[in-house]
Amino acid sequence: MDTVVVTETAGQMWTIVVVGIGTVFLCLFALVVMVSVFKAIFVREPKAAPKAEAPAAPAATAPAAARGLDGAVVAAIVAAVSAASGVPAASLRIASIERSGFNTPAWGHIDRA
Amino acid sequence: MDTVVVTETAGQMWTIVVVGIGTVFLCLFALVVMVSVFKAIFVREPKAAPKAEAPAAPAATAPAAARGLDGAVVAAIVAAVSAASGVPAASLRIASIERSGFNTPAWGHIDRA
Amino acid sequence: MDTVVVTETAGQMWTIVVVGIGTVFLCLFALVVMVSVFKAIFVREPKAAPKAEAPAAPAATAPAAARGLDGAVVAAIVAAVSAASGVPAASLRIASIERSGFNTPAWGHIDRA
Amino acid sequence: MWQNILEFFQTSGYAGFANSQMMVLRFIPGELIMIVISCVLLYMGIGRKFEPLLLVPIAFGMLLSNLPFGGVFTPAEGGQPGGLIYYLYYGVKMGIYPPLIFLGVGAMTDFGPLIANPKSLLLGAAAQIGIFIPFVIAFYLGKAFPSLGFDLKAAASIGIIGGADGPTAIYLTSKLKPELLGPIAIAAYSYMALVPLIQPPIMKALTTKRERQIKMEQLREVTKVEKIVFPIAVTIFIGLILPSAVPLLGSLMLGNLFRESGVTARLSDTAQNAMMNILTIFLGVSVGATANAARFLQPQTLMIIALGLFAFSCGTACGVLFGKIMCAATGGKVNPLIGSAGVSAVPMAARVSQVVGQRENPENYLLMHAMGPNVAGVIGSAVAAGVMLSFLG
Amino acid sequence: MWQNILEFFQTSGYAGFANSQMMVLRFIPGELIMIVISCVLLYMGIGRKFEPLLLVPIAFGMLLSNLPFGGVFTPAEGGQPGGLIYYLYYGVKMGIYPPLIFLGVGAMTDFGPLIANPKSLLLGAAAQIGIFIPFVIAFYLGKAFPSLGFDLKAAASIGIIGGADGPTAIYLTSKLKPELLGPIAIAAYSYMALVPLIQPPIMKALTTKRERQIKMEQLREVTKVEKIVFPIAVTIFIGLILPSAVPLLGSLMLGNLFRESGVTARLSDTAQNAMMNILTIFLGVSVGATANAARFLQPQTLMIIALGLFAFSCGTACGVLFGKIMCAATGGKVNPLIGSAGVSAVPMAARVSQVVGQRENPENYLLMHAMGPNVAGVIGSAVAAGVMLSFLG
Amino acid sequence: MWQNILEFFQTSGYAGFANSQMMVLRFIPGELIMIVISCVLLYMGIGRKFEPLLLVPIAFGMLLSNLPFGGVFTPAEGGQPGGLIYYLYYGVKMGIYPPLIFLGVGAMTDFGPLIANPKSLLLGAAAQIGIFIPFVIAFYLGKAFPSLGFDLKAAASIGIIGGADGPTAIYLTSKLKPELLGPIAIAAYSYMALVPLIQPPIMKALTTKRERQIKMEQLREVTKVEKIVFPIAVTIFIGLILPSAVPLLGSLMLGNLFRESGVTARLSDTAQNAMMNILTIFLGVSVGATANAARFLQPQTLMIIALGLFAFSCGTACGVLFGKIMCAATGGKVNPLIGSAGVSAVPMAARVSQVVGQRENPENYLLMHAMGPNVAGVIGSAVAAGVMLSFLG
Ligand code: NA
Ligand code: NA
Ligand code: NA
Repeated sequence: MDTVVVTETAGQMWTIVVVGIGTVFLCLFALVVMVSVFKAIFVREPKAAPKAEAPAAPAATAPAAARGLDGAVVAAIVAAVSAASGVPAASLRIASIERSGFNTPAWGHIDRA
Repeated sequence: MDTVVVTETAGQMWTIVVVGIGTVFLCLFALVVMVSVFKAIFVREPKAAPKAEAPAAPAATAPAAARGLDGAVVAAIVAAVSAASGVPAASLRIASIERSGFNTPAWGHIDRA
Repeated sequence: MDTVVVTETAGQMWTIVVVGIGTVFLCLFALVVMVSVFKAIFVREPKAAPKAEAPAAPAATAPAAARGLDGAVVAAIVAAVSAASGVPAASLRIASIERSGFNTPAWGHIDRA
Repeated sequence: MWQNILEFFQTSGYAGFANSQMMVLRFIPGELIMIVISCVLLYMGIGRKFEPLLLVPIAFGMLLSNLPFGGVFTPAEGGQPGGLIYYLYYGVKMGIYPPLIFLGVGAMTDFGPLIANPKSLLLGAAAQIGIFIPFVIAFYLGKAFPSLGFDLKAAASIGIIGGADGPTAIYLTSKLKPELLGPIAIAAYSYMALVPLIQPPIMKALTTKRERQIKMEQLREVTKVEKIVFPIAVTIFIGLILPSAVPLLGSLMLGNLFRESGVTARLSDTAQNAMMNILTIFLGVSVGATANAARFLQPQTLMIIALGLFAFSCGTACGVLFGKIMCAATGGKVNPLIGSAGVSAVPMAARVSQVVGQRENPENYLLMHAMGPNVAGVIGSAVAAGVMLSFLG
Repeated sequence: MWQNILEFFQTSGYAGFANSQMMVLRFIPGELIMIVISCVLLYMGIGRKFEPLLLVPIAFGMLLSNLPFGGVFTPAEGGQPGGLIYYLYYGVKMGIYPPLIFLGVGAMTDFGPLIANPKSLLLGAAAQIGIFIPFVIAFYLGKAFPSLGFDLKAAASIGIIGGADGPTAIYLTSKLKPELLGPIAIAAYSYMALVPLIQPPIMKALTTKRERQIKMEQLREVTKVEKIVFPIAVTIFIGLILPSAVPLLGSLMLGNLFRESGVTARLSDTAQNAMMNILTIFLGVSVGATANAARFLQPQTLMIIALGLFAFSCGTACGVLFGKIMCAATGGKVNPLIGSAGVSAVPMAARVSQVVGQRENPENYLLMHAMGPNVAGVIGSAVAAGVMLSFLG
Repeated sequence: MWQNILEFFQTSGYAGFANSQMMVLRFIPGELIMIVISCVLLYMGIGRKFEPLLLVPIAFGMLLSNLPFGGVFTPAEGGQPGGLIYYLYYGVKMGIYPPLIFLGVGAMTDFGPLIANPKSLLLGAAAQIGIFIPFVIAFYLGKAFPSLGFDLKAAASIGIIGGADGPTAIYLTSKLKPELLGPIAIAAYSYMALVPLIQPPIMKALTTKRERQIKMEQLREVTKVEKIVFPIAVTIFIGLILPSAVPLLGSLMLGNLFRESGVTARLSDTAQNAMMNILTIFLGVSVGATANAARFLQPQTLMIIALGLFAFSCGTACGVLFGKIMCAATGGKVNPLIGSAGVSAVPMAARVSQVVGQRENPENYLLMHAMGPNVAGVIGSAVAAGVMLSFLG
């Protein structure tokens, strides 16, 4: 690695600067978009479907509306994965998970009496 | 180790099943006996000496009665070791430990004022 | 290392005893002196300068008196280093550090609301 | 410069997807499917509260290790340090985390109900048959379909899911078949969380209404000395019968001794809080990270999930059936419903016994009676794991 | 015997001073100067309360490793075990401590204000330009004065000081240029502590009184679900774009998930207390110990200190300037003062925005608005570090 | 199949007893005797409350490692991972646990009484003569009976018991003679617990009633600055005189600085709670596990136990005698009873001074005066260990 020092050029340095600043803005702008989609999904009334940024979202939010908040979590995750990966949401549909009626506590809840 | 796969037989498997279920029951039944002895030692009045499972117990509980609860701990430990190991309790007699009158606290008790 | 055993002599042993007891007393006596100097610096009124054990102390305590308690910390550290190392305090003078007016809390103080 | 920028984008996760070695249906990268599965597990843990203390770290570990080029699980090589989880995983590989977590579990466990009613230990033993039935089946499945790769070690790792005890399952699997850690840990913790769904139908099917209504005598009080001597004596007794159970059982009992001794409260507190939480994070994340696409997206994962469910059911059934035997033997003094608690899954299985019992007879309080088999099940599955280890380890 | 006693005194620290390999001005042993510097740092940490949780362990580690023959940082050799800090340092060398500390930071961080106002993320991005400007300058300095040894790796490690984020700076430096760990960590934490002195003049110079008086709209409420989904989605999004950011960002987000999930309070609590404190002690002491006289008493240390200050100033300026752009773009709805908070240095930089804003308009409450760029800055510098790593690591 | 079952029983602990390499009196397996001894130690720790925080883990570690075939202390070999305690023991072998425990001890220790009365440091020095007298005797015993194997390193490890300081004794022994760790740790902690029995007769024999009745002047108040500067200055002072004492003393002083600085309460809290408790468990269990039958059931163990008691007595006597000298030198202002506290064994020895003093004069409150020599004794024995290390390490 140390031999790199000899051949380091300003070009390499400027590449890092350009890619670096570019990537920081790209990543954080991606998050701006993502969080804006959040607002669309979670905060407005469910009748207003989210916008084009997350092509999978409409498909996913429909059952979400029926199942309430928890369903919305699944929907959002699917939407996020889909939007991030560019794979159509259809390939990602999650088999419905029934509400269990029981919630299991963790082992940490062993009776300490 | 991976070559074992080739030669694995149902016989080996059934051995594990038989020994496995047998050992689970053996161990837990041993604990049933052990805990029943506990009851005999610690809960009934000391006049009733424990039964044959712990041949060392009578020898050990006699001083235990005199020394009270703490002695009983020693007695039980000796009995348990003896019963578990099959070595006569005589070889295990613990040299008497005098009560100190002081109880030393742990270093954790360093004055935090 | 194990070959040392063969050649271990009483001389080596006595060397350790003499140096050991000597060093324990030397170190702890040095601390007696050091702590006595503390008292001179921190507890008496600043007009009374500390004694010869810490040649750097007079130079250091003068500004300490002006800057108050915090300055005294610096003074004491300089004095201690100087006394301990035998290097004249002049070589150790610390460039003045201005009071900042703000005290930055640690990251542990991130808002947990 | 543009060359370099291009090369930089070749290292993005999307490029990783495109070059994935594990394309499902020829076009979906396996890593992407793993990411979705980890999100589903996160949903189960957070949204459904399925054993979240374990499932959340496991799922996140799975997520991190399946982000292409993320490098969190890269081994150290040629002087270059490895990824974070590569180092955390050492504690799994070397069998360090599970016994230390058992130390904390021991510090949390009250063996009082078991000492008060020692016969409940037998129920804890009976439920462990639920380990060996799927073991047999997995072995024959492996013979029938060699592509599954179910040798004896794999079969033992699958069977131990029936022990309903996470650290034991992880410990045994890490020693015998570490490549199955992911699915086995996930199955173990998921079914533990599903105990309230899995057990009641089996319990009802195997018992009569009359049996379910049996009220049990109140338990005797247990003295402090018994509670102190118990962990020491168990360690010696079982340690001499089955040495291979010592690492797990000895740690469990040391933790319990810290709890009961009355003079080591500091150690008990740290063992069940700070230490256990740190190790839970490390264990969960590194077990989850073992589940990479190439390993996880295989038919045997589904088989393990199915056999795990079967194992839980077997354990429940064996416990209840043995409970019926004890009921008959004692002339109806034992309610067979407490047998199902023998699978361990502390304390859920005991609560299920309570709930099912009370549904038949609102004045029936089985909880404390079920805690006996419940904690006995922890000992029982550690013993079963010890036998597996001494034959196959 | 007297021979032996003499030899014994040859191993005292004074003899070490006399034989020091690093005599400054031909007569002051370098180790002595380092001891004095560590006392000054202790004074800054304790007397002036500059990030004491880090500066006190760093300074003490420096003190210990510079006591001649103290041996706390001696490597293991030929069967002889090494010194204590030699072992503690493994966690730095292998990149273990910084991500685990980020786990705790994540468990302490509330991303709510950022979710409520996502545009503040861009301010967090802009402030990271403060990483790249000193990177360029350090590179050219290295070309001009080769004796400084500032190659690209060193320049990147210096630039990251501008990220105002201790664990990120230590992580990157430990991977690229571990011999600079001491000065870089000290600069990073010192300037973080000095944020209230460094930032206000720059903020005032770059904004008009009118801009500073802008009041911002109240933030919307953020739902629990958003807060839960946020860390998961960020990990996936950024992890796919920039895999090399996964170790730091993934840990940060896992910690945040523990915090927000509502079902892993135990883990969140331990991550931000016991675990983080233990790791802070280990990290601080071992980073401090890397600063030995021969390495530290060099012109490049002064250069790093100077460039670090410059980096902080650049970051502040870029944040504020971008704030002005956003102010203009939104028709005056954004107060540019919150831009300076984008350097991170959580939560001091946000408080500085609040203080400077309130001085102009006593009814102006910018704190919550500044928290958005503030936590965005943490993400931003982790991303910048990821880019550096993927080019140079 | 029956063949396999038979083989399985060959691996039980009973078979291990039968094949034990260490048959005492030709028929009692050594491991069984060790198990009994560990039960006795558990009884001492729990029933009699002798330093239970250390004795309980030590005794349980001894129990676990002596269960035949238990494998908790088996080294890693040929790709097979080792036992749990094999890994935990690394922290002892590499000298990691004792300094880190000292960090916690430092965070618990108040040096105020020592700063208020610096002359008490000399009493702490005098009591360390109790380290060197048994060192001499052990050396000559080793010459007289070579089969004991008492070379200089063993003699130093035995002598350090007289320092009455567990971590110091374990640190020195782990560096010089790790095979004696078990008996030395047990002796050190047992006698520390027995200080209230061992010291009073010696104290009474060496003092007159008049001396014991001496009341001492009230101590001056100590300022916060002194308490902050003290640990820093001690580290520099003693670290320069005796570098080999730096690992222990530096850690002790860093912990104390965390306590006194007022700005690192988080670190102080974790150092004395979570971190110290975790390390105490690990240290205790692994030190206990070193005590295997073949090593422990030897005449030298009895000799160590005897010399340890002698060492404590010597330390007490030297402290009291030096107290008498100081009493004479100050014209009766120093009560010689506080000299016995110089052995350390914090805070028991100081309480013994208080109790013995008050028995002669109910209005005599020596506790705070005895705390000075008491904490000085910790420094003193760390210095003595440093000397031993620099000659023999
Ligand atoms: Na079980
Ligand atoms: Na930043
Ligand atoms: Na001492």
